[in-house]
Amino acid sequence: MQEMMEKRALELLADGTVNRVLGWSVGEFPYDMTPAVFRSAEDLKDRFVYNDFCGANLSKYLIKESKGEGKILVFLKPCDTYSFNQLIAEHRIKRENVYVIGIECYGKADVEKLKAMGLSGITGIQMKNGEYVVETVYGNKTVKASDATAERCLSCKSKKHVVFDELIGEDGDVVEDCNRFDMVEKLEAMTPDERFAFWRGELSRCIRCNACRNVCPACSCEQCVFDNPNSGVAQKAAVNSFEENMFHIIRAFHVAGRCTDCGECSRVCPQHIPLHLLNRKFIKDMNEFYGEYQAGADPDARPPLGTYTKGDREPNEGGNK
Amino acid sequence: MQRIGVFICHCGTNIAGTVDVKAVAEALGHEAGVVFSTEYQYMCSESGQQLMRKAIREHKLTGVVVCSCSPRMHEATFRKAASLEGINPYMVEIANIREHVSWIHKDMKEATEKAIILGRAAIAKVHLNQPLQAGESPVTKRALVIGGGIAGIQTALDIAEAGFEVDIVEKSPTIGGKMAQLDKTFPTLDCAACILTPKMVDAGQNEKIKIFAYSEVEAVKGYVGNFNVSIRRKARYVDETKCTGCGLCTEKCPQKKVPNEFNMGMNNRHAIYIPFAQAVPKVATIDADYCMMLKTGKCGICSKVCGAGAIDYKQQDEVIERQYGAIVAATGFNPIDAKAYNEYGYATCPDVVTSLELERLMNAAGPTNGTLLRPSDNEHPHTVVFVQCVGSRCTETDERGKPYCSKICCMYTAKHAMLIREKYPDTDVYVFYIDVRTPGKNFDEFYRRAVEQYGVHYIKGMVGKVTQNGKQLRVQASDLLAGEQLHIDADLVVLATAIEPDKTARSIATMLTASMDTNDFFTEAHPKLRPVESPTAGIFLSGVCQGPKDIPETVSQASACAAKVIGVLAKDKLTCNPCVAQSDEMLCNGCSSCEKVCPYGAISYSDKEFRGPNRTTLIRRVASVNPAVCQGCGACTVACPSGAMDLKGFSNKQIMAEVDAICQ
Amino acid sequence: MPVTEYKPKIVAFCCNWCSYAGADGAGSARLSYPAEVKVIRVPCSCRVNPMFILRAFQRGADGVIIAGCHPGDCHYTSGNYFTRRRMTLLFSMLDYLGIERERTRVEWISAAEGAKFSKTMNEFCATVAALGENKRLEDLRCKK
Amino acid sequence: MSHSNNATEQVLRSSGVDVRKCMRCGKCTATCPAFDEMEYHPHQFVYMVEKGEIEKLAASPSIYKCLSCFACVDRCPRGVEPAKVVEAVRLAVIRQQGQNHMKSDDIPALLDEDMPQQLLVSAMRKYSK
Repeated sequence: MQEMMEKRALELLADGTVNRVLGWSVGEFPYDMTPAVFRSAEDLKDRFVYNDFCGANLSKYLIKESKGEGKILVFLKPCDTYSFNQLIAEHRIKRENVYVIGIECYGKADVEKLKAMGLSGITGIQMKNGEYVVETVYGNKTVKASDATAERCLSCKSKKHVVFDELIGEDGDVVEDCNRFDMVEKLEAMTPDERFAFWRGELSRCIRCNACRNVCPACSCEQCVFDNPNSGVAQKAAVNSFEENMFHIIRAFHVAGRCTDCGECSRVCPQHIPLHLLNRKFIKDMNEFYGEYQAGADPDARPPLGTYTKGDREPNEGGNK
Repeated sequence: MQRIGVFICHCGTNIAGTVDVKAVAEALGHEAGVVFSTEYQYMCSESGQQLMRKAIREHKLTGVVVCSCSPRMHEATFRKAASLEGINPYMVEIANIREHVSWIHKDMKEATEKAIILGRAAIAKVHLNQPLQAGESPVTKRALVIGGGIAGIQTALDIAEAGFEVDIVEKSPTIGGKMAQLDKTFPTLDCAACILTPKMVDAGQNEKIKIFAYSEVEAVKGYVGNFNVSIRRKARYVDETKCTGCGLCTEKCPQKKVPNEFNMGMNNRHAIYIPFAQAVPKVATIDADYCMMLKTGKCGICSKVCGAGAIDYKQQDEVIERQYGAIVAATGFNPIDAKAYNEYGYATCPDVVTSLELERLMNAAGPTNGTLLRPSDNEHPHTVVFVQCVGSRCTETDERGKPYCSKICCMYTAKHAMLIREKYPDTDVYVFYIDVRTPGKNFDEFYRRAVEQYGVHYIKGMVGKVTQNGKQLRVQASDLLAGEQLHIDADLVVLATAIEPDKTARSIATMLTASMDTNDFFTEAHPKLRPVESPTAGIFLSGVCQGPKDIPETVSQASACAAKVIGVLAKDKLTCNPCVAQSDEMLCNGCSSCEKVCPYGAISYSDKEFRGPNRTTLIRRVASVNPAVCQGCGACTVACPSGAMDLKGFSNKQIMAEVDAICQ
Repeated sequence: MPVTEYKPKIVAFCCNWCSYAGADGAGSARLSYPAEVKVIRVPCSCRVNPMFILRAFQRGADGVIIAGCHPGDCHYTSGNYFTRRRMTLLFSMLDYLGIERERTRVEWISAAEGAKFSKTMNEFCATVAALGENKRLEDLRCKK
Repeated sequence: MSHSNNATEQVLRSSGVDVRKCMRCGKCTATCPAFDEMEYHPHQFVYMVEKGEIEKLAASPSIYKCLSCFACVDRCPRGVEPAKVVEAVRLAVIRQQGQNHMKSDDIPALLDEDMPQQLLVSAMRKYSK
């Protein structure tokens, strides 16, 4: 896969279609794949990496990059294309400045799961015959793919690329029975006290590092209300339980109807807070109350909070147990 | 730091009876920024206002809080008083301690505490108030009337009379509307054409009035004083400027099998036609659905016979843009489709007709040249049965009918019954009614004449079913007063079908952002006090589009509507509400969330250059609000994730300051 | 029988055109409701940002009610329809986080419905009083 | 009187009809094919139930003359459903006499999708004596 992508990127750089490439390179650790812009063929050959640790959604970087000189090539996994499309709908990305190569994806590996299995000194990963071959400084280890697949990929909503200029690999379909709302339903079935306890347990770990906000393609405001001293609600650190709740409720509300459920927020959370469960709650509610809506699927669709019907349900009706 | 003055009104004993006003003045006097605090018997009185003005002068106040009655009552009074002393009127806030405190709480301690808290909230808000300037926008001194029936014609004539330009947009080839189809009018029985057509001619000849017939409104942009309207002038295939209306083409056209809509499809017209003799503009129109030349390219007779050379088979629809200061909806009505009423046999029995069809059957210019003949065999009917309330006064859930009373049916049925009895005294006329409703000048007298003088049989009860019985119609009905079931062999059955707003009204309302009720009648700004205005500024309502009306009522409302339009057009500038949304371009993402929830289309986007780091420039898409269009609802402020959109006079910080003060 | 019933703090956001006028109507008709209810006037219910609601809870409110024109009657034609969707989602989210859903409420009260305003406020106060102090969305720094 | 009120309430409850919706147009009666047979006619049923005169209706043979054809229900512009009132009075009488011959278990087998279910039940009641 990496060879094919690198080859195609070099071709496009060479024929002048694009003047730079947005992809991944190795970050702090060998398993920590970080988004990177490559400006030359040499740079690309030197640093470009693609493997099953490349989970990062590159679409958000295009807000800035698509406004630069010339065209940029980007590699987007199916779920990333939804974010890309949503940003197009929000006029954040200049489509004409981006060349999108859709790449097939069957789920990414979660390094935390590998670590939890006792693997250490990880240096690389390869998919072979439906199994992960994890390279470590202590030699290769073979792991069942499903054991190491990231949670968000286990409930993948779509393997379809909703936007691309060309594809490498196969285009898939929307996954109808992805069961992504299972955990939300489980929480809904709890008593309010149990839910409160659950969320206190999760959100109290929040250290307000803002990683969730910084990685989120929907959280791409010029300046966040929580950073703006003039907004009246600025808060830089979640000092107490109220502020933890406030930040995460408002963040979820601000991305409601715009969140494509890419799952980046939970992936990057250093405290492993399942933040996607907040967004998914809104998605589930909107689907149930206002009809199925997938942000990013159709850039011309009217988002649920940008429209209404006369017979909408009443707020007091309640949805959970 | 503001220098705030606080004024507590006793409102006689209305407030002072329950609230310890002295304690409130004392407590609020200690609030930060408050440099003066007092109470007075009646703040709204002349001396009360003088007291406030003196305090503003002497204490150099920059903000004012009045603890008094509802701001809905005297906010304007106090703002005006403050502005006379040079304070911006929007630096005044009211704490409502009458309706929200003294009138609902009996315990003085409790009421006083609450009054102090509400006062604090108002003070907290004033601290953050900014002087606001009401903007002004120019007024295009021309009105648009949508619909050229009697309502639209009357409104246009009255506006023109006042010296302003008016355009009438009418979707059919001629103005005149439903009234042109009527035979006689109640309660005077004068002929509809005799009183309508002079008005049509007036409208056609008036220099101030421009008629766009066979045209439709396609898009409306802008706001009161400055509407920009796209009008589609549908292709007539006849050059309006050349056609003399001689009618030769309409006689020679070989395609004569087109149902004549003017006569409710009861006879035929040609493919090129003038709807009726007195049409305005009197110009021929080619019906593209039937014209053989347009369909097959073979014919061209009309072109050959036209001496003026007006026929133009290549004519295209044309979209023109016109500017207006005010828009009048006069979209009118249609009778509902009676086909759904199986029990009355409308769809199956040719001799069951609607009242509007009867109008044509009795009209000298109608399909029978004014002789009342049954559609099935052109024989004189000897027994005529009228059924009232067909489709009116049904339950909300009824799919066939309407929940409202159509208002005009009782009177026109009395008219029909009377006219038939007068012309054909040998005819038996039965009217089945639920109630006879005749409020109106000379209306009940008219109905009584039908009964007493003309011998029309009014029967309290309803018709249950109508079936074909040989050449006749078998009418089964109830006579509730006699407790009988009647079986009448009738020659003609006339259904007084309910009226409903024209089908195009809904899309027009959407374009105008004017609200409608569930029956698709336009909503008025206030049902009693502002009955000819839509809640949307600059949109006015004339005629049945607002609710069922007869002709006298329609004409009075049309004139009332014109007066309101003239009120707008007579102004050179309109002042706008300054409490409108404002976009902070530094924070705006340009994501269009706000635009999607704006009911007025007040938000637009443009690419603007911003300074980036290291002397670079960045181009960003940012929102801006047209303050003349924005009405200040604030929907955008919540849709905006970055907080770039805020509402002047009700800013995020102001409201949160109130929240903080109240929850303290 | 307990003598000291808990007196909750209630913030009521009322739209200027319908519900604020309805509140005035309640006053004119002398239809009482607890003094714990304090009204904040907003142009339209759609002006109410979820942040205002959370802010109220932070500063010590025990209940927040939003009152607007009946759907279809909005002075701005569509504002309250957006309110309805936003608050439906927000309330559902608060509930999802285990925060008592009875502490938040939306009511449609027209300018003519002074009686409804009073009745609604009485009921809402009783509901919130029964729940007691707001503990789950409190900010201890804001407590006295 | 209290007995009569109880009976009225029962009829209103079991019919599910809001008799106050009637605007006295008489279309039900105009439409009724059994008019000649009936002492009290559909509109009278509705009106008399509103006035609480159940006993008069219960004593009248009219309740068995109604064909349950539902023409009145179909044509009523106010959605009053007079036939349901007639049925409710009839039901009240049958219950009082303890003559309920239908077993509820037998009903499902007799259902036909195109037939109003109430028609079936009323017919059974009337003709199974």
